[in-house]
Amino acid sequence: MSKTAEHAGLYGYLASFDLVDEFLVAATRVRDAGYTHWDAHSPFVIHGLDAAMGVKKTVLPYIVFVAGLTGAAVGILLQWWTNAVDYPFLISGKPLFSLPANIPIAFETTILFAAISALVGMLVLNRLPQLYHPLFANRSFKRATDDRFFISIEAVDPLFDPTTTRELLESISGRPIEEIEDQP
Amino acid sequence: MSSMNHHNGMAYWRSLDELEQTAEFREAVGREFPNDDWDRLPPATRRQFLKVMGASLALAGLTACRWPKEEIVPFAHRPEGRTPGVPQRFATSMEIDGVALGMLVTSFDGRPIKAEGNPLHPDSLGALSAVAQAEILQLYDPDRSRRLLLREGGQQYVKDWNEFESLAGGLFSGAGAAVLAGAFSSPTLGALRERFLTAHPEARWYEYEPISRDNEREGTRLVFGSMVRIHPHLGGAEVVACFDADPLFDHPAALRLVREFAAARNPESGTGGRLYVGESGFSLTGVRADHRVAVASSRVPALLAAVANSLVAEHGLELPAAAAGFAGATDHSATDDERHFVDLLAADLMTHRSRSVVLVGPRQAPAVHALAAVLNHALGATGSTITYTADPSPDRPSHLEAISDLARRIQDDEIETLLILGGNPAYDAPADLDFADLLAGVPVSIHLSLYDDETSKLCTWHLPASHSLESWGDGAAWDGTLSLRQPLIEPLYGGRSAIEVLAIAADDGPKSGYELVRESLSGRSGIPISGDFWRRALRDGVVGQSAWETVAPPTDPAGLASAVDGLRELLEVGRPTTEHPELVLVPDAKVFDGRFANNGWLQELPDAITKITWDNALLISPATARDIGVSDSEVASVEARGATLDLPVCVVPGMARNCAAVALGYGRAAAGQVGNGVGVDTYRFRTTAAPGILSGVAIRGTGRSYELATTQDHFAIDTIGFSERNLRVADLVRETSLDAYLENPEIIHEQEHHPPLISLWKDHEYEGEQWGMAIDLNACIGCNACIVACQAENNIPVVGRQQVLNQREMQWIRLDRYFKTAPGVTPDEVDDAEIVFQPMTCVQCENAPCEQVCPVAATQHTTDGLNAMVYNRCIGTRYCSNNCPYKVRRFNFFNYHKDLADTTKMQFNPDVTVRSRGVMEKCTFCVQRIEAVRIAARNDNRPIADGEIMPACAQTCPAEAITFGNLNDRSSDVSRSREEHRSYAALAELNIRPRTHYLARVNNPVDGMPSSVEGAGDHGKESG
Amino acid sequence: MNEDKSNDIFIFPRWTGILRPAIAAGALGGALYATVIVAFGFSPWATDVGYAPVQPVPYSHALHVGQLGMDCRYCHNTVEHTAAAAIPPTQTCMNCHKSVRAASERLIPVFESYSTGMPVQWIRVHDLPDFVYFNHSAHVRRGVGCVSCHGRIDTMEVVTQVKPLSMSWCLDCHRNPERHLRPVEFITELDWVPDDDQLVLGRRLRETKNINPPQDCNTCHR
Amino acid sequence: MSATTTEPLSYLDNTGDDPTVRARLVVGDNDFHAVTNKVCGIVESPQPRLWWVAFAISSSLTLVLLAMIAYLVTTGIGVWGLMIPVGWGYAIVNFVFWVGIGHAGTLISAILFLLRQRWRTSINRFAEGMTIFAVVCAGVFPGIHVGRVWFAYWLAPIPNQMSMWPNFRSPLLWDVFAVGTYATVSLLFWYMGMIPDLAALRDRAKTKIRYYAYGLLALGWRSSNRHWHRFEFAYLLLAALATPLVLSVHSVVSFDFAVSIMPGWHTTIFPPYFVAGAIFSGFAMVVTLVIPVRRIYGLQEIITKRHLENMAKIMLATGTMVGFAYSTEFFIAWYSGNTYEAFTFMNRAFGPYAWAYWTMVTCNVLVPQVFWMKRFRTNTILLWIASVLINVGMWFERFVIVVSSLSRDYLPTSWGYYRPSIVDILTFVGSFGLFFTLFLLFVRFLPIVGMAEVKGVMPQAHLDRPGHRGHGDYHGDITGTEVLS
Repeated sequence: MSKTAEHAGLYGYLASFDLVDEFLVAATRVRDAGYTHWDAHSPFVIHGLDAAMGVKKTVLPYIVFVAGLTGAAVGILLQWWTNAVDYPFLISGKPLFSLPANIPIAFETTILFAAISALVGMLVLNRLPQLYHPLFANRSFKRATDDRFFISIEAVDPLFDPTTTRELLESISGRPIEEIEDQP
Repeated sequence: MSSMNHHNGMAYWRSLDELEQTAEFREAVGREFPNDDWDRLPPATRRQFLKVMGASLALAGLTACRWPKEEIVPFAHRPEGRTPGVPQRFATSMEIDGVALGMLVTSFDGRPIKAEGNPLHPDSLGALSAVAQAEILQLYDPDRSRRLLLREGGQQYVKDWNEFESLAGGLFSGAGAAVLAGAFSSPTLGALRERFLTAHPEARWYEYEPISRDNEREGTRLVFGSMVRIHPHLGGAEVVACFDADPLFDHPAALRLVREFAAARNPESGTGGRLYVGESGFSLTGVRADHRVAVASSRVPALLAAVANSLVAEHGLELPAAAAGFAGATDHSATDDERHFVDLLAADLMTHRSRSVVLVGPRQAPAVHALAAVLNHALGATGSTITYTADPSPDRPSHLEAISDLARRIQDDEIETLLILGGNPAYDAPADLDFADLLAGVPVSIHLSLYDDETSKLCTWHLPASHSLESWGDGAAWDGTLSLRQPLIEPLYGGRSAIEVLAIAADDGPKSGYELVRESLSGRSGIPISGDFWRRALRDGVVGQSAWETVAPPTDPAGLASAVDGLRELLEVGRPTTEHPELVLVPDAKVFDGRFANNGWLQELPDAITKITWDNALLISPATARDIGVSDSEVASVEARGATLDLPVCVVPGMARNCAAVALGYGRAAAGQVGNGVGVDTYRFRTTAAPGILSGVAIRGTGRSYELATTQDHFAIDTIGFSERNLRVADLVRETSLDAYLENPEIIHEQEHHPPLISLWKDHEYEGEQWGMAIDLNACIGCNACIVACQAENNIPVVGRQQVLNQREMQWIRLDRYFKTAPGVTPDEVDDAEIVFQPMTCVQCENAPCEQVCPVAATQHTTDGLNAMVYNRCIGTRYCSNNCPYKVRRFNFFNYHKDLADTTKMQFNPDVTVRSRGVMEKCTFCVQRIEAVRIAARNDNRPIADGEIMPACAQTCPAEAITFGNLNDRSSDVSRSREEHRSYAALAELNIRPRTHYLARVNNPVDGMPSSVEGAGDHGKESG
Repeated sequence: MNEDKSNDIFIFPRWTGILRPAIAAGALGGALYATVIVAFGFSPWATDVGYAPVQPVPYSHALHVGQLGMDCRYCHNTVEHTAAAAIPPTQTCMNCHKSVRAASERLIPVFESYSTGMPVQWIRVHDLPDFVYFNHSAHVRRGVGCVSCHGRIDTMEVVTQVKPLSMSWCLDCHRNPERHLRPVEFITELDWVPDDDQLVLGRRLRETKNINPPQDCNTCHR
Repeated sequence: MSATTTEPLSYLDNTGDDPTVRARLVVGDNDFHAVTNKVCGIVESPQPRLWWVAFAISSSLTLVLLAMIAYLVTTGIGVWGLMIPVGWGYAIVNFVFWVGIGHAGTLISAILFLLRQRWRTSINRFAEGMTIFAVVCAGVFPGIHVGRVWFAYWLAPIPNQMSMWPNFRSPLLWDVFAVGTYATVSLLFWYMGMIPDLAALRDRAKTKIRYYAYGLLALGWRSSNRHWHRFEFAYLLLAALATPLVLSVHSVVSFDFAVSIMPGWHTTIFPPYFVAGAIFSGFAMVVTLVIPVRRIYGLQEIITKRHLENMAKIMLATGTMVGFAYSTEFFIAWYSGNTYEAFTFMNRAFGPYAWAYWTMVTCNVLVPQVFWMKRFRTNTILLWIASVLINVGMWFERFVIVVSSLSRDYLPTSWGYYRPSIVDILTFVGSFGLFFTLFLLFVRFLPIVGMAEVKGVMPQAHLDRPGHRGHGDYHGDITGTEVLS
């Protein structure tokens, strides 16, 4: 809709907090206010914040599970095809293909695939790396990795309204609300 | 397929300078024997692939280049009957100490690469000793002399043959000319000697060999009035008594004797001859003795006399009247072991009259030989277990007399011109003659020799000799059979043979060896030298029916009388004591009298008993070592006959009390890069008076130690290891007594106790040919011939003393030697022991532990059951070797072929890959021979006959101890020997199913019932 | 309390947003690249196919075999009996060239060799590593024609390597020999084509002559 | 803040044994910012002289390592002391030694994470770093110990013109895959955990280069909780994957021996025995490194005595397990009735290599027993000495297993005695150079303590102020009113 056009050049508002519990309460407020394009920033994981924000459970585990299965399959098939099909050779009178001897490598490939998918999956789902972000332009936001907690509401949020949103944030944060502009 | 570029084998038919100079030659050799080039420069395909990989990884395109281009140089005119790349075999012979040994030499595109025995030759029967096989390496020795040298006034001038010829004419006329030759049996040389002496009547002729059987010869003269040559026959012998004698190894006919002995000892088919040995230190014959007593060499006469005495006194043997005195000579100081030995032996000899033989070693005095001859005569051995032929050169003085006489004449300045044909008197003449100094004083001395050696350096002239594989010649086998010698290659270094040089000296003009041999052959009465005859003789290498007539000489009372006196004197000698021990000088089993000192194969060959390589050492028994106060690997200072030498001590059981032995032939100063300074020159101890047995020497420890490079750990070992080793030997090397075996053939399996050998998975079905091997420990005498055969066949490198010290020797066959001692004996109680041998090489397990651990499948099983080792696939993790329970795999820790001379590389077998560094290798059952036969058989659609494939080791084994063949063919020799009761597999309990089985050793002691055969047990007590 | 006092603030430019697509592209490209390299490893270019060195004598197989119709075995006479298909001695050339083209200066190296006894130094074209032991007789006697490995020599002015001669190439044939088997009488006929299907013929020959090429390591490596 | 304590100067000691009192994991007057300052300070302020000295030494030792490798590759394996029968010597001993060291890192970061051992947070980054460097050192040896290094790529299943494949039945190949996977996964785990802290360094950057360098590594992390959510999950999954992995790696390494038929190698006890030993040596190495570091960089309040004591307790446990394994080996050797096995162990204890065996027993079994005494667990000097001794002992354990078993196997005629060459020794020493070089660089440029995790376990993170529900995780079922009331 046209809202975005109105707030051209504006990324959103940023409220900051000093204490964990204020922060949690604020999060619940914003959540209850029905905002969707907003985020909370903290220097470390705060248990309960997911619920407070109403974040949905990630699909990452399923990705990793599938990757793991793939790894196992690759491991077994590789060993079976190379040693028993493509170029079978007689080794110590042992069978060409016997699971016990092939488990260690299958296991390792399973782990390898799963582990890589876990990191890559996390980054992809998080849209990282993303070196540029409007928030980085804000000096005080630098403390998001240090000792301060922030809530940012984006201008693209359907409910975003310069005044009401600002009021909401002011009401929950003792501090002045900062405008984050979005350079073209 | 490298055989293509072997066409340029022809290059080697050219002369020395071309060998030396042409770059093509070097290239050719380099290409032909790519030591490890091919792993730095792998074949085009892989290399380019790699390059591009690497380059592209660096994200840079790079054009690949082809690896060095190869040339093919075919003959301009291909010789008749010559197919490029197909090896040919020629019969020829070599001569050691005046006895010709027949061999078949394989020549690959003009390069002799391997020497094997000549089946038609009576002294070879297809087998060949380690030393004779190593001749091949000597042929290509880069240290061999390449030019004629004239040394004058401290200057050294290079000459050529023409100059020598032009000069030689005048040299020998008039008095003061003399020739010093080695012992020889060549009719041609004999004829030339006559020609020389007729041409120069005043010239003198001497023959000298440091090692000889002159005493035996002299002994027979004492008994029979004329010298005769003794030919033992062990085939039918029930009792063989050896006194300081080693018929199975150091006898000129040893190969034949071993064959006969092994056959006789076969418990199934043999006569089971019983072997008695009284000797000062372990000989290979002593190792196989059923009853052995260790006595000082100086006491051997007494031992034999005691036997004679007992025979006459207790068993009523009748000696010739004149010899009766022998029996009178009794020895009261005999030990219990000696008495026990004498009683058993005397009784046995008597019960087996005419089926027994008494042999005495060359080191013993003539009188002892005389006694033996008398006993053999009295026991009726003559004609059955022993035969005689007339001595070929009865009027020849003994070698010691000859060299002494020559020395005296030189001293009296009677010698103007001395021509030395071969030999190395400056090094090996008796020390008391100071021959070296004398030689330097001879106005004109000419030395014909393979090397510019100690003697050459003291002579005015040095002439390069041609190698026996480079020259025409002939010789007589021990039994007189005429053996021809033909060259397999033009002289690499422009040398000439003794006959060619002597022809010049005899003013017979320069003649080719070919002409000379044909002349003498036609000169021999009764043999028409027709084309046929000549061709056949050349093909066979021997002239049939040319052996000497046997004779049955009557005894000679006068001689016997003096022999008796001689013996009585010998009996006066007291036993050696700790203060005045006895030292025995023995010819070396490898470098012999020193002539093979520059031969890497032989230097690195582990001595059968001590396993020492690259050294000679002072051998003494543990007890003696304790008494004298020296320890293993300690340097002892030995003083004898005015000389004092520092010798490393090797403590070895089985030496007689207070008796030490040391090998001759080491400490060469001018042998070549390989042999120089290896070991100690013990000729300095050797005098005309006491050439072999030196009593009253002084041995003192110096406290310094010297590590001997052995291929097995020294006898000195910690108690745990020692006792464990004793426990294991019984199971690894199984043996029993004949009596026990005949009573219960399964006896050797009774000591097996392991669970049934079942595998976890379905066993693989092996169809078609399945190669297997059986090694008969009852036949093996540990002569090392197989090791050298393997080394020659498979391009196995010589690694040198330091690497042997690092336990990195490369020989594929390890001749395991175990000392067996009575149970419960601790290392420092042992003095005597029984020795057993077990040739150990890859046993080609069906469930090979090495295969499953190789990450790149460089070693895997073939359909014919071989445990293939793929050198070019190996990346060298060494895991296979770790997991090999027999530890028979060898690793190329360095590039051992890097510094080889081009000529040495010419010996390589082109059908076997030369291994690079970082690659594992091992016995392959000579797979190249298997494949060759297989392809040939398939080409003309016939099955492979049993015995058609012969691994190098089996081919050369004089005892025929190694059987190879197809296990799936129930009728093959190997299958049958597998079914024998004696057959067992080493480490069978590991269920790895070795393809090589062993046949247990069966001893034949008197009353060998199980109770009394602790084997080592009573040995331990004897002379303990 | 602890504000950042430094007044300049760093920030990555917007365009760094391409980083993610870039990485994705890189990953794909890498995979593609690897496959290309491996493929290259097998390509003729990496296997010396087309190697045609200049020989000391411009001997033309096209002329001698193609036009004059000489049999391979006239010169390479050991091929049926030994490992090597021997390069002929100069003698063989002279059998004809004593009279034919006895003056041609292109043949001077041959004449020289004949008179001096020094060999003509040919350049090896089909060159296997020295740890590979190939036996001509074993193949030819079973009915593997010259053409299978050497190509249409009879059309070559200069002998050229036409097959990779790599291990996998050898194995292909050892695993499925029927593709290359022919009656032994035709082994040297480079242009021979079977009347019926090669596979049918091959299987029959393999059956009747009991041809089972070994694939053991030491068939070729010793 | 209320978490601030006013205790006597001995406040650094949080090693109380009263289970009712939950020991604090960060002591002293520290808020979030203080933690950030302490940790980032190490990277931001110039390094002490000691660092430069250490770096000079270790980097020159690394050069020694490189020189030795060059010599080896150009000359041949013969420059080592190896021979037949002992085909594996220092190279493999060092390999097993280093791989073992690595295990502590993964164990601390993964297994303790799954076990909710929150004290791990201040040392896990550090330990993971050590893991990576140890694995790097370990990786060097299998690479260079093959006879023809230039063909080592045949170990990888790359399609090739020989149409050959590696032999997947060989334990050595299992090893390649196991160690490869282990190195990769450890690296991922380490890096991922570091992302938020790299972001912290980025945000404190005073210079352009620092900002862009750390910014690039931080991948644009902006502490978004939506990111944290997936981050936590990924971390949990990696931990869950790394746990079986770390157990498998040393098991597979032990297969190199256990799958063979050599007496002294061919035993089923090896996998657990090796893993216990690995953890044992790993913790010893962590302690050896952490004690000087916390002293030099003043991290006593974050890496507290409690942490050291816990690690000492783990060493006591694993050390005892190892000791038990030693005795079990002997028992089985005797009980199995396998004479070869029996001899191998008698030979270990009383044969030519007895000196090595008893060194091993002393360092690995006797030394850790001192940790029964609290004094040895808490006195950093004694603790450090003990850890060093344990490292020595663990190296000898591998030496005894590899060398003494090989030197005397089945046939007495092939017995031998292995002596390392000078090249062997210098290569080994050089590998320490490589290890410490990497470690010092790590200290110099990367956050050696997981700040984000440490903050997560600090009291301030848990609303545990008076008047609220007791200490513990906050469960997010909260409404604003409830909090305000």
